Amino acid sequence: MARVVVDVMLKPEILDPQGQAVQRALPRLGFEGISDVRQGKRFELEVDGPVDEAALARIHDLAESFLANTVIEDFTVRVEEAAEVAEAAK
Amino acid sequence: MARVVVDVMLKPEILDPQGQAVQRALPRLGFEGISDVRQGKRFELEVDGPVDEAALARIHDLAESFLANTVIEDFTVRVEEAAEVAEAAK
Amino acid sequence: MSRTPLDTVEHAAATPDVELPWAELGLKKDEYERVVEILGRRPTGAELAMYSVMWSEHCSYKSSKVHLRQFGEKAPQSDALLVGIGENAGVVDVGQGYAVTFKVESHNHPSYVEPYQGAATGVGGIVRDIIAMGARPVAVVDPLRFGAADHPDTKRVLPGVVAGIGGYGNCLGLPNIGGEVVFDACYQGNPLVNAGAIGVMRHEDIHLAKASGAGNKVILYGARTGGDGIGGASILASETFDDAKPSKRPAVQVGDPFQEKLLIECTLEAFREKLVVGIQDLGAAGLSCATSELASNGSGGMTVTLDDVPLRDSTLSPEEILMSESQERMCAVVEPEKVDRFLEICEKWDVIATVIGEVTDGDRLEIFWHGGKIVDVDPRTVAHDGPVYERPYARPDWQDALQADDANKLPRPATSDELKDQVLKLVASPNQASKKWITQQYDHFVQGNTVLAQPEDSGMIRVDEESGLGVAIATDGNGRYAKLDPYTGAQLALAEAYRNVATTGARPLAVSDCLNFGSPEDPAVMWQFAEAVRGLADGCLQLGTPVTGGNVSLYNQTGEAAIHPTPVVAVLGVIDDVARRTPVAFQEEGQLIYLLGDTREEFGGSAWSQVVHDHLGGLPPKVDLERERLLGEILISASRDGMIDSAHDLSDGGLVQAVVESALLGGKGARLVVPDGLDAFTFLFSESAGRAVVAVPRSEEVRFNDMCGARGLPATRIGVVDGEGVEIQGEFTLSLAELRKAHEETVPALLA
Amino acid sequence: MTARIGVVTFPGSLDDRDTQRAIRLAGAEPVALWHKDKDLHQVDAVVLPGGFSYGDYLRAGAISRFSPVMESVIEQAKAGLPVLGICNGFQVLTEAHLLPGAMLGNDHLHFICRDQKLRVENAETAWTSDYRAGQEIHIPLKNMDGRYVADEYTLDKLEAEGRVVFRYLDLNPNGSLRDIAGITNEAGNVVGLMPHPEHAVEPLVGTGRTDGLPFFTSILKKLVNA
Ligand SMILES: Nc1ncnc2c1ncn2[C@@H]1O[C@H](COP(=O)(O)OP(=O)(O)O)[C@@H](O)[C@H]1O
Ligand SMILES: [Mg+2]
Repeated sequence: MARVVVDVMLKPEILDPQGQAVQRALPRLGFEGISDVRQGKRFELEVDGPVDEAALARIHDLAESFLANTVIEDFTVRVEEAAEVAEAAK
Repeated sequence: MARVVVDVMLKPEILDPQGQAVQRALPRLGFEGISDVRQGKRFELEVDGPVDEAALARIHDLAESFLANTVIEDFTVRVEEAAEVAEAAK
Repeated sequence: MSRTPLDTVEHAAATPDVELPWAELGLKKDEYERVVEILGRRPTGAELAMYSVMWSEHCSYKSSKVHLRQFGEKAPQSDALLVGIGENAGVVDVGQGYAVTFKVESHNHPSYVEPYQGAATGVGGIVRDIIAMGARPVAVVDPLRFGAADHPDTKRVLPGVVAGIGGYGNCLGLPNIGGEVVFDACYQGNPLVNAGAIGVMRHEDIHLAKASGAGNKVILYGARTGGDGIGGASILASETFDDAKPSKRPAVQVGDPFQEKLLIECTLEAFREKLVVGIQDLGAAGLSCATSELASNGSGGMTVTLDDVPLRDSTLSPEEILMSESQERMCAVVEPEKVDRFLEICEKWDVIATVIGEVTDGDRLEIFWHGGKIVDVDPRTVAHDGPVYERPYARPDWQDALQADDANKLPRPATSDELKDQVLKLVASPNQASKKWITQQYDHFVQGNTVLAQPEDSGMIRVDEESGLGVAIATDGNGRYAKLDPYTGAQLALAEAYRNVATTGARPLAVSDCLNFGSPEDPAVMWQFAEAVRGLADGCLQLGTPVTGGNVSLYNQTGEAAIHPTPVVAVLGVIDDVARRTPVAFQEEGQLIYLLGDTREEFGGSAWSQVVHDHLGGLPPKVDLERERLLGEILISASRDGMIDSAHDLSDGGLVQAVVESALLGGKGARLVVPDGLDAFTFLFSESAGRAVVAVPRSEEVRFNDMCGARGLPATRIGVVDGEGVEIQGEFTLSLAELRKAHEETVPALLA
Repeated sequence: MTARIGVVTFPGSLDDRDTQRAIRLAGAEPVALWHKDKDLHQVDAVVLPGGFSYGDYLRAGAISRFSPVMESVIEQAKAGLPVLGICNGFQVLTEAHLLPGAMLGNDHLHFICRDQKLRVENAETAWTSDYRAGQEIHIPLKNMDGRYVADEYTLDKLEAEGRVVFRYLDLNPNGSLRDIAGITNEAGNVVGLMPHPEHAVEPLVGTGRTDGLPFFTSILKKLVNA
C-alpha cells in the first residue's frame, strides 16, 4: 500500500481570504517576517497495489475532475516516500 | 525568500467526515482501489530572509499554537525546495 | 497478541483478586465496592467500563439528584404535559393533535478545548434527543456565556463556538431562533455553551427509549464507532491493567452534521412507517448508556454482540467500544419482521445499520465479544441505581457582605449630560450591544416556518400552515442576579423567559433548564445549586409551567474560582395563530408607548451597575410571579385582540435599553416623558421585573387602558413613537444614528 | 392544466420542501425528484434547491454534481429544460459547468444570513420574466460559500451578453466579483443565484416579504403559455 498526496491550492490570482486571515493574525501572535500565506487542501490517498505510471495517471484525472476545480484551483500529485511517512508520523 | 509548508491533518483516530465523503464518492466516479482518503489543510508561508533553524523553530511554534489545534490535529513543517516549487508551478 | 484471557464474566468469577483500575476510571472506593456487591463478584473490565461512565456525575446526576426531585414533587398540575422528566426530552401538548418536545443541554468543557467541534457536537447531541422522541426537529437556540469581551481568549473561543453552532445547525437545516450571549470575567476558562432544540410531532408519534418484546432486534445505525471520548477506557484496553500509559484516545469528538442530517431523515421515515418500537440516541456514555437504558426501561432483558458493531478503528477493545462517544449514532428496537424494511430505509439514505442484539424475556443485559460473555448485569443497576450523594451545602460566609454592598447607593448621574452618556455607554456595552454579528452566522429561514427569530423576545415557529398554530421559545439566565441570591436569581430567569414568550403573544406552557454551576464538592456552590433548584421548582409551581427536562453541568470552575451560578431557563409557549404575534420593532409613528408594571429603585446586579461602576452587590430585583402571570395574560390578550402593534419586555438594561431596541429595529424614534413619581435615572435604568413596554395604536387606547385597569395591571403612558431619535423630555435626545452606531459597532469591533 | 416542476433532493438538501411549498403557492405542481433516480418523471422544469448536499464536503456542489439525477438534468438542460439553481443548487450548476465560473467561501469567512437587496438585471430568462429589468427586490441570503468568481474574460462576456441576472445592492455580502448574485446560460433557460427566493413567498414567515414569488410565477406562465 502506498500513499499518494494531492495538494490543491487556489490559483495565485484568486483571493484567498483564509490565508490572509492567518497572515493578518501573525503580528498579533508575535510573528514577523512572513510576507504571504496561502491556505489550501491536502488529500492523502491510500492506494491499494502498486503506484505505477498508470495509477498515477488515474489519480491525476481524479484530481483534475474532482478533487480540484480547475476554474479556481491548481493541484499537484505526488507519491509520498515511505521515509516521509515515517517522518510525519513522529 | 523561501517557502515553508505546514501540513495539518486530523489525527488518525479522529473522524474525518470530509475525507470519508470524498472516499465514498470515488466508486461512483469509477475510481477503485483507494482504501482511505484523509483531507487536511496545507499552508504555504513565504518567509522573508533565511529559513534557518531558528526560523523553523518559530514556525513550528506557530503551527502548534495557531495553525493546528493539537487536541485533534497533527502537523508537519518543511521547507519547500526551489525545485519543488518550480515543479508545482508547472 | 490479544490480551489473554478475555476478561469474561466466568473469568472474573474465577479471579476475584484481580485489581481493577476503578479509581482511574473515576469511581470512588465505596462506589466500586457497591458494584462488587451488586454483581456478587468483581466486575469484568467491560462491566467496570459501563458502571464507571454511567455512574459519573454527568450521566448519573449523583450530586444533583436529591435536589432535582423537587421538579417532580412540586410539579404543577398541567394538562399539557404528555411526557415528563426522565425521557430524552419532555413532550407537551400544543393542541390540534400536535405535540412539541424541547430541551436544553450543555457542552461547556469541550467547547473550551476545541471551540468549533465542542459547540458543533453540542448541537448534534441535543438534536438527537429530539429525534429520539419521535419528532422532527424544527429549531435550535443557543444560550452562550464567555469570559470578558476584551480578553484575548474570548477572541479564540467565541468565534469558534459560534462557527461550530452555525456550522452544525445550518448544515442540518435547523433555523436558529434565539439564545443569549453574555460576557463576564467569571466565565473565563469556563465558557458556557448551552444548546436547545425543539421538535414537532403528532401525538401518536411519540416514541420512548425502551426495549420491549422478546425477540425484537436491536439495531445500531449511523456513524461507525471510533475511539472518541474514551480517555479512561484506554486504561482497560492496555496490556495489563496497571500499565496505565497515557491515553492516545481523544477527549474531543469531531461532528459530522451531514451524517446527522441523514440520520434525521432516515429516522423520520422509519417512524412514518411505524417500524420502531423503542429508540435511543447515543450521547454521553455511548453504547453503555443506550443499551442499559433501553433494557432497563423495557419489559425484558437484552443481549448484544459487540463484534457486530461497525468500527472506524479495528483496534478498539470491547471496553472502548462500550464507552465510545462517537457522534451521529442511534439505536432502535425493531420487530423482526420489520427489520428488512428498516435496513432498506437506512440504505436509501446511505446510513450504515447493523443488528447488534435482541430483546430477551429475561431481565439481564448480556454483552458478548469473540464468543465470550463480557457483561452480565441487571441493566437497572447500571442506568438507574447509581450513587446518590447528599453533598453538604452551606450558605457561603461572603453572601451577607455581598448583599450588604448595596448597588442602590452607587453614585448616580448628576446631570442630564451624564445621564445621556451613561445611556450611550449602556447600549454600547458588550452585554447590551447588538449581537447581530453573531446571529447573522445562523440560518433563521430554513424550513420556511420562522415567524420570529433574533433579536425578537422569543423565537416563534409555525407548526401548522393551515391553522397558523405556532410555538415560541425563549431562554434566559442572569448569573449576576443568581450570585446575589440564587433562589431569586433562578426565579428571575424563569420570569424573564416566561415574560419573553408572553411578550410575543404566546401562552407559556412548559420549562426546560440547563443548570451551570461550579464544583458540587464546594459546599458554597452546592448551596447555590440547592437554592436555585428550589427557586425554580417553586416558581414553576406558581406559574403552572412544569419542568419537562433539562441538564446539569457542574465543575465549571478553575481552581477555587467557580463561575457565577448560572441557571438557564427555557420557556416554551403556544400561539393559536402566528398571524397575531407581536414583534419588538415600533411599527407606526404616532402610536402610544405604555409601560406596564411597577418601577422601583432596583439596581442590584443591574447592567447599569456593571457598565458604569463595574459593581456586583446588593439584592437582585424582587420577584412577583403573580404579577408576571398577569402581565403575560394582558400581553397575550392584547396581541390576540389587536390592541398592541409592538411589545418588548424589560430586563437587563431596563426601560431605556428596551426602547432603544424597539426604535432601532423599527427605524422609528420615541419621545418619552418621565412619569410622575419617578426620577429620570430610575425610570431609565431600573431593572424591576414584571414589566414590558408596548406600542398601542391610538384607536385602541381606550380599550387597552380599560383592560389593564379592569385587571389591575399598572399601565403608564410614557410617550409616543415619533421622530428620528430617542428623546427623554427635559433631559436629552439621542439620534437613531448615534444610537445605532453605539449599539451595533461594539461586537464586530471586539471580534471581527 | 398546470406545470409540473421537479425539485431534486440530494442527501443534505435543506430547502427542498420549502421550494416545493413556493411552487405550490405559485400555482404549479411540485414533483419530488431523488438524486439516485435518473428519471426526471417528465417534469417541465427543475429546481436544484439550497442546502448542504453531501455536507458541502470537498467543495459545495462538487459531489452532488456526479449524482445520477444530474446526468439527466445536464443532458436536458442543454436541450432547453428550464433549470433553476438556488444557493447550493447554483453551486451544483457551476460545478457541473452548466453555468460558468465557480463559487468560493465568503470573503469574510463566515456564514451569513440576511435580507439582501438585489437588482434584477435581466427580466427575460425563464425564471425572471415576472420582474422588470432594473427592479430592486429583497431576498433572504444564507450561505457559507457565496463568492462568485470567474476570469475577466468570462465576466466581460457575461456582462456583454446580459447574462448577469441579479446583482447585490448596498452591500456585497460575500466578495462576489462585480457584485454578481445570479447568472444565466446563453439560452436563458438555466439560472443560478445565491439568495433564496423560496423564502420570500409568504408575508408571515421569513422576512415577511414576498419578493421571491415572481420566480415561480414566471416559470409557471412560461410553461402554461408554451
Ligand atoms: N447566541 C445566540 N443565538 C441566537 N440568538 C441570540 C443569541 N444571543 C442573543 N440572541 C437573541 O438576541 C436577542 C436579544 O438577546 P437578549 O438581550 O438576551 O434578549 P432578552 O433580554 O430579551 O432575553 C434575542 O432575540 C435573543 O434570542
Ligand atoms: Mg426580551
